[in-house]
Amino acid sequence: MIFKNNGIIISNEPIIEDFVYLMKINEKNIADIAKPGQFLEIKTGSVPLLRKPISIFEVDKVAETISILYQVKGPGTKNLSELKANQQLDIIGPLGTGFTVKKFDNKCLLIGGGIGIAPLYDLGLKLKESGNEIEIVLGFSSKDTSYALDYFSKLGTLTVATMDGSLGIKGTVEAILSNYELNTFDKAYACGPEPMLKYLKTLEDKVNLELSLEAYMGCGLGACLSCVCKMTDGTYKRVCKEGPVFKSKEVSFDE
Amino acid sequence: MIFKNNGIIISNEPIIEDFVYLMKINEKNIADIAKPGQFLEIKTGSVPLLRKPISIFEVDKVAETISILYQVKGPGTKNLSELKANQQLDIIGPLGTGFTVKKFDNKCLLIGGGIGIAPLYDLGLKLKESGNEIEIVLGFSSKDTSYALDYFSKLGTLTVATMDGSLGIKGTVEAILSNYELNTFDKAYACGPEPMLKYLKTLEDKVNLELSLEAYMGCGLGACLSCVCKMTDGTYKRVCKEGPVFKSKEVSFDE
Amino acid sequence: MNKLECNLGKFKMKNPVTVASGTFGSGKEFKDFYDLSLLGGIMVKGTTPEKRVGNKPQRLVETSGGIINSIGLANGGVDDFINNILPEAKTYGTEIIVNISGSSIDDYGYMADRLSIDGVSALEVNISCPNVKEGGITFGTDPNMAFDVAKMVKNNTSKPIIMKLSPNVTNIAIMAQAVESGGADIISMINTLIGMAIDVEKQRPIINNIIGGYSGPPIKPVALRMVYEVYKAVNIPIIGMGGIMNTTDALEFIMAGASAISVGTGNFVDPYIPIDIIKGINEYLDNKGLSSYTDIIGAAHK
Amino acid sequence: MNKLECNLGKFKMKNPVTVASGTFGSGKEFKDFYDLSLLGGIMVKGTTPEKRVGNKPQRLVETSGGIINSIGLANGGVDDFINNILPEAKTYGTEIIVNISGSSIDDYGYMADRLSIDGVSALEVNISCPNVKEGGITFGTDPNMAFDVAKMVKNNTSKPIIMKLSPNVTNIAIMAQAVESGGADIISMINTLIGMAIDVEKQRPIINNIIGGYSGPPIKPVALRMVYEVYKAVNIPIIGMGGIMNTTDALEFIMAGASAISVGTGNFVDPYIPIDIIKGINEYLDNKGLSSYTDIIGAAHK
Ligand SMILES: Cc1cc2nc3c(=O)[nH]c(=O)nc-3n(C[C@H](O)[C@H](O)[C@H](O)COP(=O)(O)OP(=O)(O)OC[C@H]3O[C@@H](n4cnc5c(N)ncnc54)[C@H](O)[C@@H]3O)c2cc1C
Ligand SMILES: Cc1cc2nc3c(=O)[nH]c(=O)nc-3n(C[C@H](O)[C@H](O)[C@H](O)COP(=O)(O)OP(=O)(O)OC[C@H]3O[C@@H](n4cnc5c(N)ncnc54)[C@H](O)[C@@H]3O)c2cc1C
Ligand SMILES: Cc1cc2nc3c(=O)[nH]c(=O)nc-3n(C[C@H](O)[C@H](O)[C@H](O)COP(=O)(O)O)c2cc1C
Ligand SMILES: Cc1cc2nc3c(=O)[nH]c(=O)nc-3n(C[C@H](O)[C@H](O)[C@H](O)COP(=O)(O)O)c2cc1C
Ligand code: FES
Ligand code: FES
Repeated sequence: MIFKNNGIIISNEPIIEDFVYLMKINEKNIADIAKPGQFLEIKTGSVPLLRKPISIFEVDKVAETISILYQVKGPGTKNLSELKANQQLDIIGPLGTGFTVKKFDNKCLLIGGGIGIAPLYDLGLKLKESGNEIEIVLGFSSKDTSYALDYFSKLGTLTVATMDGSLGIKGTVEAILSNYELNTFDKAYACGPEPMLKYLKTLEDKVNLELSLEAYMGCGLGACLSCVCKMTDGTYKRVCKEGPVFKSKEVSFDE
Repeated sequence: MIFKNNGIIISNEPIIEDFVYLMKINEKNIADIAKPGQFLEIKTGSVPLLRKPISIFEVDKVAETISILYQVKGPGTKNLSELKANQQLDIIGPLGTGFTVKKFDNKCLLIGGGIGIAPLYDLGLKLKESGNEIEIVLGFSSKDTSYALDYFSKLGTLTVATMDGSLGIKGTVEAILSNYELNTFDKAYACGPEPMLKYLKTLEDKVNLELSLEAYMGCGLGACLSCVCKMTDGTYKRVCKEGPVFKSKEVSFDE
Repeated sequence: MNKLECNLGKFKMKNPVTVASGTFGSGKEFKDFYDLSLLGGIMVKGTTPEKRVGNKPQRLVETSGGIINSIGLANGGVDDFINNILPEAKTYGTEIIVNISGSSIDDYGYMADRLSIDGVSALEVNISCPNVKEGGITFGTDPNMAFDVAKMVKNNTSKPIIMKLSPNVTNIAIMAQAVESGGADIISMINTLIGMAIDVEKQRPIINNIIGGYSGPPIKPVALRMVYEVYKAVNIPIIGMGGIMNTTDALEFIMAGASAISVGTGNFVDPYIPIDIIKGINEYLDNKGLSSYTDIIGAAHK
Repeated sequence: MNKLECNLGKFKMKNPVTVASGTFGSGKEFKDFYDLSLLGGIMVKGTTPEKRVGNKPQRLVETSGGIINSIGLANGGVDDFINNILPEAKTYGTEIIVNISGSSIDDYGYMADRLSIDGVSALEVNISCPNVKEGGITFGTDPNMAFDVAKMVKNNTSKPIIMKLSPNVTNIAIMAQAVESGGADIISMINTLIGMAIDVEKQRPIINNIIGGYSGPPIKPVALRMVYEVYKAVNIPIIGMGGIMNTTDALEFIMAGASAISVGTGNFVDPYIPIDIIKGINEYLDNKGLSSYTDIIGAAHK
C-alpha cells in the first residue's frame, strides 16, 4: 500500500546548521508498514515542481512517527529545512523495495558514505531486533561534516573514515574495508556516493552485498521510467520500484 | 530619480483581515522625493515573476517612511500580506507623474472607490498643507468592506456611499455626487474602478478633473509599452510614465 | 444527468478527464490512490512493435518550472502489452487508450491491427515522440507523413483513432487538417516541446540524450494557443493537454476548444489532480448554472 | 586583459551582455539604475518605417511563470527614431543595435538604408514578431523569405546585420542557414514563443489580440535547445536569449553555443540582472582559471 498523506511535523532540527537536518513526522499509515530501505516522495513547496525522494531514517510504530535525515543540496532540501513543527508535510510513501532483514548466522556490515547513511539506521535497528550482531563503517569528508554517529554507535561497533583524517581513519571507507576479512560477514549493506558503490562492487565476490542506489526521479511510483539503472544483464530497472535496494551482483556501473 | 532599494518593513497590519492591509516601510530615498499619486513597483516574492504596482498611501519625510494601503487580490498581494516587520522589501520607485498640488481659490474634491482611495490620502495631506479646503466622497460595497475612513475624515468633510446602504448613502459615489454643485469646486481628483471613472468622465465639463488610472504593467518604467490607455486624440499613453494621473479630458474610455 | 458525459464522436467517456501517456504507466502504479474507474480514460505508456530498453540515464530533469524527459519509449513491446498489461488494465472500469509508436508507416499499421482487440477503447497515435532516433519526430512534423500514418492506422482498425500532435511545428493547423483528412477521429495535443538543460559546472547537457521533451506548467500557454488554432481548423474533437495542474487550467483548455483534457506531468506532482479536476469542473458548472460542460467547449472563441 | 571582450565577426562589444529589444526601451528608462556604458549593447525597441500606435490593451499578462505580450510594435517610426531617440542613445557609451521590422521586403531595405548612419552600431532584423498582422511572422517561418530579407538588408547597409529568429518553426537550423546564406553576420535568437491565456470567469482570451509572444523563464529550455542546434548548423556567431535571469542561465546559453547573450523579460523583474551577469561571468571564469569567456562558447558540444 502507498499513501499520500499530510504528516504533521513534530520537530525539524539542524544536526549541522544549513547542512544536515533531522525531521520527525507524525504519520501513522506510513509508520505502520514502512520497511528499512524504503523512501518517501515529499512535496517541499510550490517550487521545485517535483517531489523529492528521501529515505526513511527511523520508524517508530508505537509513537506513529517516521524520521528523515537530509542534507541541504538545493531548493527542495532548502525548503524542507525551513519547515517548522506543527506544519503539514505532503508525503507519498512508503516507496520502493527495502533491504533484506532476517536473522543471519554471522555478523552483518553496514557501509555508509555521507548522507547515504540515512537508510542504514532503520536497517540497523531492525537487524538488531532480529538478533544480529552488526558492524558499521561510515565515511565522511571531515570531522566537521560528519553526523549521526551517536545513532550508529548504538547499533554495534562503529568505525569512521574521513577524507582529511580529522576523525577516525584517513581516507574513504576503502581505507577501513581493505583491512577487513569480509567473508566473516554473512551480509553487507551499503548506501553512498557512486564512487563508493563502484568500489564496493569489486568486493561482491567476498560478501553478499546489497546496495541502495540513487537516480533522478520523476514520479517515484514506477510510472515514468526515468529513474532506471543498468543491470548486469543489460536491462534497466526502476530505482523507485525494483529498487532502491539491489543485490550488488545485479547492478552494472558500466557506461 | 528612480530608486531600486530594499526598504525595511516597519509594520504590516491588516485593517480587515485577509482583505486590506497597511504597510509602513523605511525607505529614505523614495520618501524624500515622492509626490502624491506616484506609485511603487514591488517584488512580492519569487512568484509572481512581475513586480506589482502599488500606490503610495502616505509619506513621512521626517521619519523617512512610506506607507501603502493594499487589498489582497491574488498571489502578489497575498505575498505582501504575509510579510513581517524587519523583513526587507525590494521596491522600485517613485514612479509615474502625480496629481497637481497647489493652492486653489475654492474647495477641492477627492473621489475614491474601493482600494482606489489609496493614492488620495497623501494627496489630501499635501493639498491641506498647501492651504486648501477639502471634501471627500468615498464609495465601498458595504460597511464591512469599507476602511481607512478615520484617515480621510481628518482631511475634511467625508461622505460615504455603500452599494448595500449599510453605511452612509446607498449606491455608488454617483448617489452622492448627483446632489453636488460641482462647479463650486476648483478641482476634483478621482481613483477607483473603471465604471466609476467612466461615470465621472461625464462630469468633466462641470469640474476640472484628474483621474488616476490602472493598467496591467510589465515594467512600470516606460520601457515595454504594455500599460497604455487610449487618449481622446486616438493615441495611446503609458499609464506608468505619462500617468497614472491624467486630466479627465485627455482620457478616452471608448473601445 | 451527468454533466460531464463526454462524446468524442464515436468514442465516449464518462467524463472528459484523462491521464496522459507516459505519465501514468498503465494505471497500476496509481491504484493505491483512488478508484481508477473515476477517470474518463487512461492513455497508457507508449507501445512499440518490439521491446525497447529506452535511453541511457539521466533521463529526466526538472528545469524552469517544468521537466525535460528523454525516456526513449522504453516498453516491453506490443505482445508484452497484450499479454501482461491489458488483461489487468481492462478491469479498471475506465477507457483504455493505447498509445502507439513506430519507426515506419508499416509499424503503425501493424500496431493498429494487433491492438484491434477487446479491452482497447481507442488508439492514440504518437507521431511526435522527440526521443526516438528513427523517424519518430518526422511523422509529426511533415503533414504528408502524418496523413499517411493516420490513413494506415485507419485502414487497420475500426477502433477510434486519436492522432497526437507535436507542438514543434511551424503550422499546427496544417498538421491537424492533415490527420483529419487521413481519417483521425480525434486529435490529442500537445506532446512535449523540445528542450534542453546544461550543467554549467560539468559543462555538459544534463539529459544523456542531450535534448528531451519539455512538459509541465511552462508549456501551457503554447498548448492553449495551439488548441485554439486547431479548434478553428478542424471538425473533429480535441483532447487538450500541456501543463494542466488544476481546474482552472483544464477549463482554459476546454474554452480554447478541447472536448476533453489530459493530465501528464501533474500526476508526478499530485496523483489526485485528475480527480480534483473532475470535482472542480462540476463545481464550476454548478456555479454558472450550466447543465453540461459541453456548453463551454470553445467558449473563448465567441 | 578584458576577459569579456566580445568579437562577433566584424561587430565588437566590450562584453557579451546585451539587453533585448522591446524590454529596455532605448535605454533612457534605465539610466537611473546604472551607467549604461557598462552594457555590451542595447537592442532598442523595434522600429518600423512608419509610426505605429500598437495593439489595443490589454497588451500583457503574466502566466505560467512567464509573460505574454502583444504590444503590436508600437513605435514612432524610423524618422522619429533618428531625430528624437538616436541622438541621446548614441551618447550612452554602449553599442546601439537598432531592431527593425517591416511588412514587406522593401520595407526592410528602406529601413537598412535609412539606418546606415552614425550612432547605429548594428541592425537587428526582426522577422519574427508574432504581433503584426501583415507578414511579420511569415518572414520568420519561411526560409526563402528569411533569405530574401537578409539579402535585402545586406544590399542596403554595410552595418553588421543580426538576423533574429523565431522559435515557432519546425526546423530552426534551416532558418539559420537561410539567413546565413542571405548575408547575416550574426544570428540572435530566440524571439518569443506564441502563447495564449484565457480568463475562465470571463471566458475570454486575456490579451486583446488573443495570442501574444510568450517570454521569460519558461522558454529557456526551448531557447537553449535551439541555440545548441543552430551552433552546429552555421558558422556565424549567435546572440542567445530567452528567459535569462541570472549568471547560470547566461552560462548555459554560452555553453550551448552563444557568443553573446541578451536579457529581456528579466529587465522587468530586476533591472540590475545584466550587470549582475557581467559580474557573475567574470567570477565563473576566475573560479575556473579561464582567461576569456570565449573558452566556454559551445563547451556543451564536447
Ligand atoms: C531513493 C533516494 C533516497 C534518498 N534519500 C535521501 C535522504 O535520506 N537524505 C538526503 O538528504 N537525500 C536523499 N536523497 C537525495 C535527495 O533526493 C536529493 O538530495 C534532493 O532531491 C535534492 O533536491 P534539491 O532540490 O535540494 O537540490 P537540487 O539542486 O535540485 O539537486 C541536487 C542533486 O540532487 C539530485 N536530485 C534533484 N532532484 C532529484 C529528484 N527528483 N530525484 C532524485 N535526485 C534528485 C540531483 O541529481 C542533483 O544533483 C535520496 C535520493 C534518492 C533517489
Ligand atoms: C498605478 C497602479 C497603482 C495601484 N495601486 C494600488 C494600491 O495602492 N493598492 C492596491 O491594493 N492595489 C493597487 N493597484 C492594483 C494592484 O497592482 C493589483 O491589485 C495587483 O497587481 C494584483 O496582483 P495579484 O498578484 O495580487 O493578483 P492577480 O490575481 O494577479 O490580479 C488581480 C487583478 O490585478 C491586476 N493586476 C495583476 N497584475 C498586475 C500588474 N502587473 N499590473 C497591473 N495590474 C495588475 C489584474 O488586472 C487582475 O485583474 C494599483 C495598480 C496600478 C496600475
Ligand atoms: C516522462 C514522460 C513520458 C512521456 N511518454 C510519452 C509517450 O510514451 N507517448 C506520448 O505520446 N507522450 C508521452 N509523453 C507526453 C505526455 O503524454 C504529454 O503529451 C506531455 O507531457 C504534455 O503534457 P503535460 O505538460 O501535462 O505533461 C510523456 C511525457 C512525460 C513527462
Ligand atoms: C514586452 C516585449 C516587447 C518585445 N518587443 C520586441 C521587439 O520590438 N522586437 C523584437 O525583435 N523582439 C521583441 N521582444 C522579444 C524579446 O526581445 C526577446 O526576444 C524575447 O522576449 C525572449 O527573451 P526573454 O525571455 O529574455 O524576454 C519583446 C519582448 C517583450 C517581452
Ligand atoms: S521515478 Fe518514475 S519510474 Fe521511477
Ligand atoms: S508598464 Fe512598461 S511601459 Fe508602462
